[in-house]
Amino acid sequence: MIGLEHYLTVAAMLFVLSFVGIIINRKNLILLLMCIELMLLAVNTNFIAFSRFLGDDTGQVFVFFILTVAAAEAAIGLAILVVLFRNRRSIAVQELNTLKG
Amino acid sequence: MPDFVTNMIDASVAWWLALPGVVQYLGTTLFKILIVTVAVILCVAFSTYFERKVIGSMQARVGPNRVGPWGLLQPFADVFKLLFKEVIVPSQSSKFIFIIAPLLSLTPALAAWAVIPMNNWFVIADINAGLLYVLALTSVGVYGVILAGWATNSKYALLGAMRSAAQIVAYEIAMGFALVGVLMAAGSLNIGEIVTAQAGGFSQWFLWPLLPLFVVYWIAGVAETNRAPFDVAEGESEIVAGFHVEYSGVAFALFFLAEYANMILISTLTAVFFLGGWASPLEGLAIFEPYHDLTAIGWFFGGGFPWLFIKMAFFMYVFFWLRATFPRYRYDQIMRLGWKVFIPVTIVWIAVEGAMAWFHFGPWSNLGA
Amino acid sequence: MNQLFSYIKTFALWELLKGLSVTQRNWFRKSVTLEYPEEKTPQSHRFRGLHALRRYPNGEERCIACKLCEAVCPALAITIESGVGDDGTRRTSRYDIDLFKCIYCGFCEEACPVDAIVETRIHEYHMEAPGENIMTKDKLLAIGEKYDAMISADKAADAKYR
Amino acid sequence: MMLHSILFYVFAAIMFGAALGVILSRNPVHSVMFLVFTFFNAAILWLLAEAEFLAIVLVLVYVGAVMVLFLFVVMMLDVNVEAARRGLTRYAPLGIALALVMAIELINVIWLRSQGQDAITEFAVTPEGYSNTKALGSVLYTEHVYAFEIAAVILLLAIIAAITLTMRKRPGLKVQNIAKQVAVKAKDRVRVVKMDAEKRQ
Amino acid sequence: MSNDIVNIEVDGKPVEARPGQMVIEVTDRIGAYVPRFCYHEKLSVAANCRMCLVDIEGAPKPIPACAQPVNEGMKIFTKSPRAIAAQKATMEFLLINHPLDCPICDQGGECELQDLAMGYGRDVSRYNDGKRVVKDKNIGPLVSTDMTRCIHCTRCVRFGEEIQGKPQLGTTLRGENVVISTYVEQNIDHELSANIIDLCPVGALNNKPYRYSARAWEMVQRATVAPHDCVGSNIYTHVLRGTIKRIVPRTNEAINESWIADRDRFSYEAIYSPDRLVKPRIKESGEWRDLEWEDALEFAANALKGASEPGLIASPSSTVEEGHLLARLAQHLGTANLDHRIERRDFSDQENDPLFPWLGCDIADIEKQDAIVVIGSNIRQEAPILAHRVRKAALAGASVSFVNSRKHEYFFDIDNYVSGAGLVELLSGNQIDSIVDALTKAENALVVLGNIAGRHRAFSAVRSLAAGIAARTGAKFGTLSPGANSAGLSLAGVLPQRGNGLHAGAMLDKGLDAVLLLNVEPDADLHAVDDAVSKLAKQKFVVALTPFVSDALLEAADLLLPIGTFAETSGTFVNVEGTWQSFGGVANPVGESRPAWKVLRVLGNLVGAEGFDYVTSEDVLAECRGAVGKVSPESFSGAAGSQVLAGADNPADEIDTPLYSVDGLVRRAKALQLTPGARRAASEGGD
Repeated sequence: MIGLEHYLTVAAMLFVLSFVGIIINRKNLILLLMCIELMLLAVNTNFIAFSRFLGDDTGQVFVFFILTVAAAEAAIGLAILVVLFRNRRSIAVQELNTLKG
Repeated sequence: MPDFVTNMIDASVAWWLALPGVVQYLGTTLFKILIVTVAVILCVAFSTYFERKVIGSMQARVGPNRVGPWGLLQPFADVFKLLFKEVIVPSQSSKFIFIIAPLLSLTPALAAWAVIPMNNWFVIADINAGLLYVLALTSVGVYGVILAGWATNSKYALLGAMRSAAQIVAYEIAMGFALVGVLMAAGSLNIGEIVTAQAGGFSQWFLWPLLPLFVVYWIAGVAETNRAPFDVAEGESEIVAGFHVEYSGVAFALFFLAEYANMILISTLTAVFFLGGWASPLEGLAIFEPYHDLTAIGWFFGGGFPWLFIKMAFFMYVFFWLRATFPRYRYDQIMRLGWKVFIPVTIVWIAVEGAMAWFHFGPWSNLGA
Repeated sequence: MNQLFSYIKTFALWELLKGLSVTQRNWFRKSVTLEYPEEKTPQSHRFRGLHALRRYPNGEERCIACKLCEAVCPALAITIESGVGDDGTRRTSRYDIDLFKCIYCGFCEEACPVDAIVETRIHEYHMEAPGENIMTKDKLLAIGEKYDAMISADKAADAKYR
Repeated sequence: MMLHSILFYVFAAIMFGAALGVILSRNPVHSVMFLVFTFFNAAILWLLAEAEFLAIVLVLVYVGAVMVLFLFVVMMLDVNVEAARRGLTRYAPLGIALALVMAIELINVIWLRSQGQDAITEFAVTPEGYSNTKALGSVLYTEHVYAFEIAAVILLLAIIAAITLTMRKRPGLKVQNIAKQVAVKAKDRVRVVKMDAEKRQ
Repeated sequence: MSNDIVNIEVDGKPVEARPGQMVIEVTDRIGAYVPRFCYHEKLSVAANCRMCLVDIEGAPKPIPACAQPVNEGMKIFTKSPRAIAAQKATMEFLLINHPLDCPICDQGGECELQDLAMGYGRDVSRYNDGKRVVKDKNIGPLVSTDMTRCIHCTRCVRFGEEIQGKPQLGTTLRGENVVISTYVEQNIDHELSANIIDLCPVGALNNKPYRYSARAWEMVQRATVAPHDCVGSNIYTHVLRGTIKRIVPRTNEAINESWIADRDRFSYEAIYSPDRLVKPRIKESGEWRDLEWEDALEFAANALKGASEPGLIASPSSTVEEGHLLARLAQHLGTANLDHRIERRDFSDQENDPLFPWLGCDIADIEKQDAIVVIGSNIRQEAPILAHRVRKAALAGASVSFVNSRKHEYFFDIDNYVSGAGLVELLSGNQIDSIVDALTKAENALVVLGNIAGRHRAFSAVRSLAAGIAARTGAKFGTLSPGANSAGLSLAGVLPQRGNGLHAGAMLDKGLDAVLLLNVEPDADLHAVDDAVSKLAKQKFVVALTPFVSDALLEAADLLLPIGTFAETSGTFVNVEGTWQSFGGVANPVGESRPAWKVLRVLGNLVGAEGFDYVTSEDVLAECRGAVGKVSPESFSGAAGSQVLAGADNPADEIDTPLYSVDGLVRRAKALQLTPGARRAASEGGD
């Protein structure tokens, strides 16, 4: 029988996986962005699970907002990426050190 | 009818009824899917023939007339030719993606049919968010094109894919907004309900109150399917054939199938959203009321699948008509049209709709009543 | 006022509808298609099709390997190798026309001082294997022999204009 | 409900595999494709949880728009894949260690804490004729209407920000206005002036 | 007003001219073109074509510009209506009897008559009578005749009289019946005879081997240098689709003027002879088999690497680049056994050799000498162009004498021809006293030692004696050298004595682990060694880089590597006056042959020599020139050591290589071998 824990576990695994992704791909900005999307997905899954199992639609409203904000984030993130690439011909994270004090 | 035949029929019906409910459900659904898919593919086959005939006529030519009577078997000849041709996979390409890209392009085009009601009872899946589902699937269709272009590893293909993707994404928005208008008028995301909301003859169709949205939706639909005059994705004068330059044989046939399935889908959706779907234009007239239940021609007065087919066929004709008439748009003009004309037009009309709803005008005349 | 009028026209898609009406009108026009293999357009005796090399009535090759056709060919489709023939005269040892390069301009025919290379009216031919696009001297002479009557008649018909 | 469980496990497993593909594949395009696949499977899981509106919106927004954007950027920026992937194995041990710590903590929270409590295995009861979309709409436009407005503003902001960031001003660019060109009439351009011929001096 | 300037006016422009100049020379100088057929700047004036008629003020009729000396105040109109009308009329007359066979005429496209007919001819002939037909003559294997086309300009006749000195063609009969012929049927027989092909303005005299094989416009003209003698005549090769179709002279007043020797013109035939080696071959247990280049080069490199002191023998016609690479290779292999002097038989005085064999003066200066003595040379065969220069000197009044054991024919007045005994005997006797007198009297005098002397068994004695005479009389002293590039190879260091190595003969006598032959045919070229073939066959491993395969090579060598001839390689020749002349490859290599410098380069890589990474032959040349530095030519000035071994000064033992046997190319040129000269040599049994 599928219960709340199952959903939570799947979401947790997804979250951990995206976390690992951030660590091992810490040089590639695009992959970082994608891993963040993955994390948000995990969180969203949790929200939906809680919403459905507890019978409160507000959880899904949260998912709705998270989707909105994530789309905005992705758009701006990619825009920054494109500008960055245009100026530096590279998107390697370790080369973005000009703001270092 | 001989006895053993009737017996056999009775026996099979009994056997069928004895099966568990889930199996019955799956069986009927699979059967429905089969019917729709085969019908769509047949439609595709004959639309290619139809297209060549239509454009031929408009150019004072005859079009295909060699295979079969009046060239009617031409589509089958083409299919067999494509089936027997070798599928060439470029050596520097990304092989797996190259091969699945046509499938990715065809699947959404066919899957979208699941929620489209053919008449008042035939629909594969009657889901509540049907409109959203259709939108989601059409937006997924872009992957086939973009991946085909990328996997080919050719600059022409990539350019074609890029153009196509940007174009589809841009027109997706206008299309979505146009559908927002439809759903405002119908008050439901269920496509069946959208059709029934237009019941009562052709004066009740959404075509009239939503005329600008209809135009926008239709043109956006043409652009979505990468058809002339919006076919810059395969503009043979600049980029050879765009995303499918390197495709041949069956793989190419799948793209072809996807493009035409999408055209038919868009035509059907336009009919469903703005022309009352399977409803008859004569539906609202009281004098025809008694004939609604006639066996053979009742559909003509009361509505039924033939009306949907006729409307779809008309829009397919318009597809070909446009192709025969207009020269190809320049890419920046396409983008300009999508972003700077269609989106504002739809937004303005949604506001107008809001006003109409406020004043209980048109489709909203019996709102709150 | 004009401005407003043109705005209305734009939003009514007037120009587009006009275009559509043009194509729709053409729908009803009679088709001008010729059903090719059964029906054919009339052909001029100056038609420039497949090449042929001619012989004199006594069977002697006309071509004297002057290479003027090779020199005049704008597509560099003709390749000639020449040498001293068996009878001590100037003859080709190789006369190749690459039909894939040839643009059928007829300059070779014009340049030929002895009317050896001609373009016949044959335009229905095909190749089945790689390399068949090269018309060798033997093939060209064979065509010349086979269609000698036609070529002579065409030349005679055109003679008074030369 | 057996079917439900099987579907859940199958799609959860596929999703997990796809997510692994996202972080491990060598080619960013493949990564994006795996992410798309992950989203698809997530949408199916959401459908299984009867959140059909959000499931479809996920496909519509994420798969149909955001991921196309990603794909676009990855394809257009000719990223040096090999260079970007270097060090993948170098940080793998650290990543796995941290992941293990995190996984233990999360499992601790999810399973151990729920030990002894009643496991929630049934969806909350929904009334007859319940429409997920309708329900969501009614909550969204009443309770959360201000948040909804703010979300709209954020989106607008994002659009403007993205455009301003990537817009390149190209001086001297000549643009034609098609509508104007089409609309022009001969008499707008040429004025025919009638003049009497001058007498010869 | 000085005597040596006259002021005239051409087409209204004032021009200064020297008195005695012909009008056409002045108009040519200022670029006012006057059409002509019979006039040629190297030949005397005949004025028989009448094409160059120009209008001169005061003259009653148009006057031929080629035969009218300029006068003070003369007003010439080259384009006046009267001149043009006269020229057109002449052209019409010339065309009356000229056949309309341009399409099959080899001159078509480069024909002076054709060109001028475009400018001055009528498009329709008014002549309705029968045309004159003249029977063709067979005048030998080199020149084909179509005498009907002849317009009787007599350039060929004048060439025979004035340049060859041996009139062979002449005019017979008169008026319309004039015919150019050899009087009695005979072959033209002179080493420069084929130049009449270039002189003939129409297609009457043409190149016979080239006959009908190409057209002038389709060939690509590529410049190169002739490889058969030490003159380095400048030539153009005409190449069609990578194959040489013919060779024509390239004017260089300092070297060959506008003539070339027949063997320079026709030796290209050998490039396409069936004797060409088209694939590397190796002898394994007496059997020859073909193999791939990579394997062949491996074999060669291993043999050279394994040898203790390998010997390297190059032909004197190898290029400077090949010589330089050979020298570098020898340096790496640790051997000094390398040589190019394959014709020399006496090395006793080799330490005193000059830096490179030098003529003693520039080629163009020969004709300015007042006295010339040619010792031990059949100069017409050894260097036809130099013989022509000597003849010009003689015609200009110089005293030309010869010292040679045998008598050879020359077509000018010879002051003194001393012959009949061995060279040492002749030079040390008192027969040469009058020659010495002439040399002493002369202001500019030249003593030239030829190749017969160079192959003499007592070469050092001959050289000392000759140099002694030159020193006594204050004359310049020079030598001819075999091959095209003896000078260049000496400069590049392909000599054993600069590193205590062995010369070619000594090498083979000693017996070596490995021998590399560069373009040397042991039977015909290797005069330095008696029984060269059998001696080579006894060597452990012989690699031959050769364009041709011959029985002798098959017997002598163990590995044959096909190399390109002069036409298929780029390179540089240094001629006998010390001029460096570079040229590029002009024709596609035959078969799998490769330029020798590339073969040597790869061999260098395979044996592990350093710095062998040249990309072009120019790289090699640059390195070589850098190594050679600036050299000034010097003559031999050794002490007179006239001791001669018994029997060395034997006239019968002298080697006089016939005209058409000097190298592998010439020996295989079909047309040249059919000439009277070659057949005479063969019947005499000469070498």
